[in-house]
Amino acid sequence: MNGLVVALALPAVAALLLVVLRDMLTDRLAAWAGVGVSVVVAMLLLVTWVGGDGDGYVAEVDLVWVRSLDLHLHLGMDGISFPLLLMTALVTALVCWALVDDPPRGDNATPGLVGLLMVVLTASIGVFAALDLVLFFVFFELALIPMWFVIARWGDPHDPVGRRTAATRFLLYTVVGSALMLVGFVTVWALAGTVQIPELAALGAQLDGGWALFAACMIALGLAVKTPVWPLHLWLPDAHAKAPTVGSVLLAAVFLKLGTYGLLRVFVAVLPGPARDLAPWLGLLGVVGIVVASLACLRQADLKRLIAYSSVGHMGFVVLGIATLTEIGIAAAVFASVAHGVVTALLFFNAGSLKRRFGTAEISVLGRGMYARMPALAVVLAFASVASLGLPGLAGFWGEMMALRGTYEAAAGADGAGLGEALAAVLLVGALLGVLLTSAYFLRVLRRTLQGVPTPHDADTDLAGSERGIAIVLVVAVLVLGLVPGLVMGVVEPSIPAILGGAR
Amino acid sequence: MTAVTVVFAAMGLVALVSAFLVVTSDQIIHAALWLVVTLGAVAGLYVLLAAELVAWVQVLIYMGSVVVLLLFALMLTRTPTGPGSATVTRNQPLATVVAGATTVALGAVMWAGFGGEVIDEDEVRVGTAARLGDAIFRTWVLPFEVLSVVLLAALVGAIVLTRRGER
Amino acid sequence: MNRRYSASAVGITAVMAVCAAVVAFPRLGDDTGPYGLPAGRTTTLVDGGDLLGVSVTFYVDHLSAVMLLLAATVGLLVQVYSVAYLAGDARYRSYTTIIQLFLVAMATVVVADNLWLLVVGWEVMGLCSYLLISHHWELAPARAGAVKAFLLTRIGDLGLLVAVFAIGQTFGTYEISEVLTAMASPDAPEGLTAIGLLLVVAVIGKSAQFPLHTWLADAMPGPTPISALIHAATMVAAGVFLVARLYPVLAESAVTMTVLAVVACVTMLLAALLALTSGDLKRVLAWSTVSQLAYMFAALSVGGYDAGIDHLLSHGAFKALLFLVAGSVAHAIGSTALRDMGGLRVAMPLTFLTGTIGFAALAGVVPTVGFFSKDAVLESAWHAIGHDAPVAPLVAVVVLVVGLVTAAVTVVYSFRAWSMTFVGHGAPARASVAVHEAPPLMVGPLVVLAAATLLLSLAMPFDLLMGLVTTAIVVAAGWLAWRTMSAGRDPASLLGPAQPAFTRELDWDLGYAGAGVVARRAGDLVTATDRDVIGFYPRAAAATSVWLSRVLARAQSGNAQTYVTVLAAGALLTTLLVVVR
Amino acid sequence: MPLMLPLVVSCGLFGLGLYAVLARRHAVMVLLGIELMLNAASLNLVAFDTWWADTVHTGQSLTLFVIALAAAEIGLGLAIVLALFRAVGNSDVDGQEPPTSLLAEGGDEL
Repeated sequence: MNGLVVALALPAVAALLLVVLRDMLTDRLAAWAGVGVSVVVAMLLLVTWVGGDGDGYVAEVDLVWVRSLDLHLHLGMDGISFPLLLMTALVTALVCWALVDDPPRGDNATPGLVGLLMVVLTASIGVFAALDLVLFFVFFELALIPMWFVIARWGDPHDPVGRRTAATRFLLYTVVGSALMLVGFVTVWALAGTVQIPELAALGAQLDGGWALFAACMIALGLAVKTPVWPLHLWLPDAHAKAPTVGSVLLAAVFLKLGTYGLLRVFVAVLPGPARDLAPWLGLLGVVGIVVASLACLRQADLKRLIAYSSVGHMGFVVLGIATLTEIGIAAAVFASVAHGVVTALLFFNAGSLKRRFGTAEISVLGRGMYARMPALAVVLAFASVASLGLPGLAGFWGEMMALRGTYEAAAGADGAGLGEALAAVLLVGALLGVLLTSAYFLRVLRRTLQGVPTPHDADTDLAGSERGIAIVLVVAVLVLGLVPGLVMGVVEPSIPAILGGAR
Repeated sequence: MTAVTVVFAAMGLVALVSAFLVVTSDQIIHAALWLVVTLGAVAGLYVLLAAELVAWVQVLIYMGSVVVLLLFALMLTRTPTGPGSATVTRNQPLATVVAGATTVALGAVMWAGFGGEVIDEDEVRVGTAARLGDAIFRTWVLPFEVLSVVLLAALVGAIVLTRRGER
Repeated sequence: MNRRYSASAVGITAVMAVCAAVVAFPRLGDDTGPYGLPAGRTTTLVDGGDLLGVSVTFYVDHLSAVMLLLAATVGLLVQVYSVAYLAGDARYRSYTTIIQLFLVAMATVVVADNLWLLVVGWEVMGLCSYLLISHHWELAPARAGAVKAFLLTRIGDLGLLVAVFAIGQTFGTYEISEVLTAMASPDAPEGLTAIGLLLVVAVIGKSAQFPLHTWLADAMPGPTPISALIHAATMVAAGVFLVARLYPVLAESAVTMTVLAVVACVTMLLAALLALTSGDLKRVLAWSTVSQLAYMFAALSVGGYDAGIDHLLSHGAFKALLFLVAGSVAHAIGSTALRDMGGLRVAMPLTFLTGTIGFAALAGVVPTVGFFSKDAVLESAWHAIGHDAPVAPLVAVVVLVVGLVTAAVTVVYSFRAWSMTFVGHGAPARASVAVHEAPPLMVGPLVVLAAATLLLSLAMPFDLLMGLVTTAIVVAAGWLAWRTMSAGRDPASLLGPAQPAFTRELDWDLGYAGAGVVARRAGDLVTATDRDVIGFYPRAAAATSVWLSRVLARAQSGNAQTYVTVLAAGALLTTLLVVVR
Repeated sequence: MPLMLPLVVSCGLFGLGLYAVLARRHAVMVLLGIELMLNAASLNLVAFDTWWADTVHTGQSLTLFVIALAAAEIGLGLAIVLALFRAVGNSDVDGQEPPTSLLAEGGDEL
């Protein structure tokens, strides 16, 4: 049986069982079940990948799904999707582990919540492994509904209306976006006659002209909402501010990557010609996103909103990497996505722990001198912030470095680059300004919360149980990704031609 | 301009005027009574169009039973039948416009279609009862049977609707 | 309390020092000068893929060996010193761990062959400097100084990042050894001005040179041993090391060297004058460090490769000594302000002795290493005027003149600091407090460093002519300072009207504060734009749809008559459409 | 006799009938309107039957059926009006007030 299909089906079955048997399951058991399933899925993916042969897609399966429309259940893994798949499975395992000690509100709600998380896991595995445009779209949409429930049902306890508004706004933004994307897919289907991504990628530059550009715009818009790219990012801060820790981590670590992965697999690979025309706009919006997000972060009072805006900034780097349409740019996009997933997950876990203790993530309420009051939590938050501001030697740096390098090479006139020389130079300066501002706002947060004369608070309890375990796992992950970037690059590099094949 | 045309025009005028009064009178009873006049005038028109059976059926059933039934219903329900009992809804201006436009349009269509036609006096086949009976029971027998079923259904419906109590 | 940790801290640092020595000593001999083929040994631990180009490779030559030894010795001495200096500190364990991390980072920078490895070490050093400056994070100046240090060095680091991209793009490789080999070969690539200037930006940030010089003085709230290790001997010297390491790349473009020379001159004189007018002993030493670093850059810019490195080594020794002396003084009287000191020569004889040697080295008095290395710097400037040098003769002249002027000012401010601390005409009231000599663990390192300040001069070259000139300056300036001090006037007043300006340090910080305000204002603008401008459209869309639904609801008003009317009108229109057309 | 004459009359009757249906408040008046419209239609049928001199008398047979149906329809119409009257107390066509706006009751605004 194909490893990938099992990895896809297992969480779905688990979700079903969890919901059906929820009366018989205690909260802790359900949470541990979630952890178990996610870990098994991660192992399965690892084994399938290791077992897979080099060329083409690993563990490819191609069953006919809808004969009349020629839609296939076409799944496969390659260097671009495997790192993201593995990260998703591991992050979901950590999220379920967090639920062990921090069960959601409501009697016997954990089985339901873990069930929803399993559906999200299935959907994201589906998105990353889908090689059929319509299948990609189906899983893309499937992931949204559970997230709406997670935010609306278990979000910020103090603000029910705000919670539901944020959840609905998140859903509407993304659904409108993916509707546009579907229009793009149908146009591609009409132009190319097939929806199988490998065949479309093989077509390469033949897909060109007015309609191809139209399809590219639609797909780019749909994915831009999800990534999010600057003007379409408004849903992210609200969703994160109102989402529970579980929701925020998944939203940051997995959902944003659906967008960036989509830009790679569905936008650049399928429509290389129009992608070349849109690349300057994408790069420009990416850099504007970086600068604007970091400026906004300077003035945020709520820690979770700040982290959300910083995610917009990091995704700006990913989009800039993609916009360069060079090998280093694509590698930057994948590495930055994985690194951002790990680093921001750690940041949100910390913010979640603080919110669990103080009832809110408002920086003014958290008090000062966290180093003295909660040393372990403070050190981990400092570590995560430093990793997020892109200190070399930690995960955050390599993605940004490669994106900047791609932009520099475009500015220095490298052939085949997506950006013009003058524009690339401006984008490079903008991105560097963004990096500087990123350092500024993270240091501002560390200075306001961790340092200063300690203000003891009765909710001051240091990391314990699953929080401590999760922190250790993620810190190790950030260090490994930071000190040995070759680990991910080795996997990604051979698959880059599959993305850039046409655009070359 | 034969005599038939003149009488026909007069009779038509009577029908139209009485119909106008049915529609604009503010008392229900007056409206019902004017309806009787309209139906009579139309029966006359039928006679002029050599449709004798239809004319008598019109007079017998339409004026005889339908209008009477109408009056009985008004009296039974003790609705206020005094002046002002049949007022007009807010929709009246729009209704006038639509009705007027429809009339003009229908007239124009008719005029465009059959403006110059003339009914040829000598060719007219008088619609005697014999001919009508022959036509109905030979060509139109199926609709006739269906009609009987419809009437039965209407009968049962009316009874069920007006039954009092034990809903 | 932290007896147990101090043993392990010093122990680990000692082990690291030994390893550094083992690596460094054999390489000391590989000195082939700046332009020769790379002579050191390159070892590759991990070979990264060619796309990313990040691999763990080391290249150790004479320069790295010197730096390694300097960092290791000063690091070890500082650890020993800190045992006593931070005896009662609650966060001693994290303090020592961060120092060890810093030493590893410094070692990485010094021995790295792959430029990305150098960048990692470079910024981890910046992080350690941030963490250690804000060691006493209860104090507001410490917190502010730490953030400022990190951000200003970060600007330099961005310059380094783009420089590495440029090197990769031009040379096709990120290995320093391969770059140096390419530069040594006849068909070395030309037009490296861009790379040179970016590297200059990088070193300006890291070594606190002219535009970005304000952070070093504000880093003084950190513990004094840290000032000695990071902000005197090692990290700030990393800028000089980088210029020396990639010397052929920078020397290839006269423009770069001229810019470096100009920056060095401006910084040299400006920092010296700021040191003269500063009222706090540690700030004097900080500004003096900036000035001495400028000396090193000046030497490198005029082609004095060996002179720059020698001055770096000597400065590392005597400036660490001076900072540790300041530390023991502060430890004794609890404050580093010059007005609180005076007449300490009686109470703290050993500190006084080693301090005098330190200040003598700073001023350039004959037997000390300071004299020889500063002499070498000025001699290289003098040499550059006549012979072929990376810069035009005019620039060399300017460097020489400014060097001599700064030497004079240096003598004045070191004499001033020395006498206000130890001699102190008219001992201040505080003298009555029980001031006692620093504990042995602190005095030990002082003695070692003092010895080094004297012994190292043996290894330094000597030029008679420049030696006489500098000694003359020392005597003249010393006499001037002594006369002013004995007349009861603060030598800073020699500046006359310019003194208040320098005391306020030319308000250079207003610029950075202004930038901060602009950023915050832009932040508000962005947040407002997000809420009102971009946020307007979704809200407007929602409102329009609600309004539209209300309008359409009117069609379903429940009034049967309106339905029939619309129906009739519809039927009529349809027939008209069909019939009319 | 010009065919247009009966056609004009039937159009007039139809218009007036339609007006009554669309404008009168009382349900019985609406039924009267419908009667007028039916008569207009049957007049038209008869007119064309005569003009066409149809051997099978289609027009007139249909008119008979129309009259029969009209009878059934008025019977039912009055039964409904009676029931309506008993239930509501008046048999006005526009009696009901419009349903409250669905979105009025707070919360869940976008």
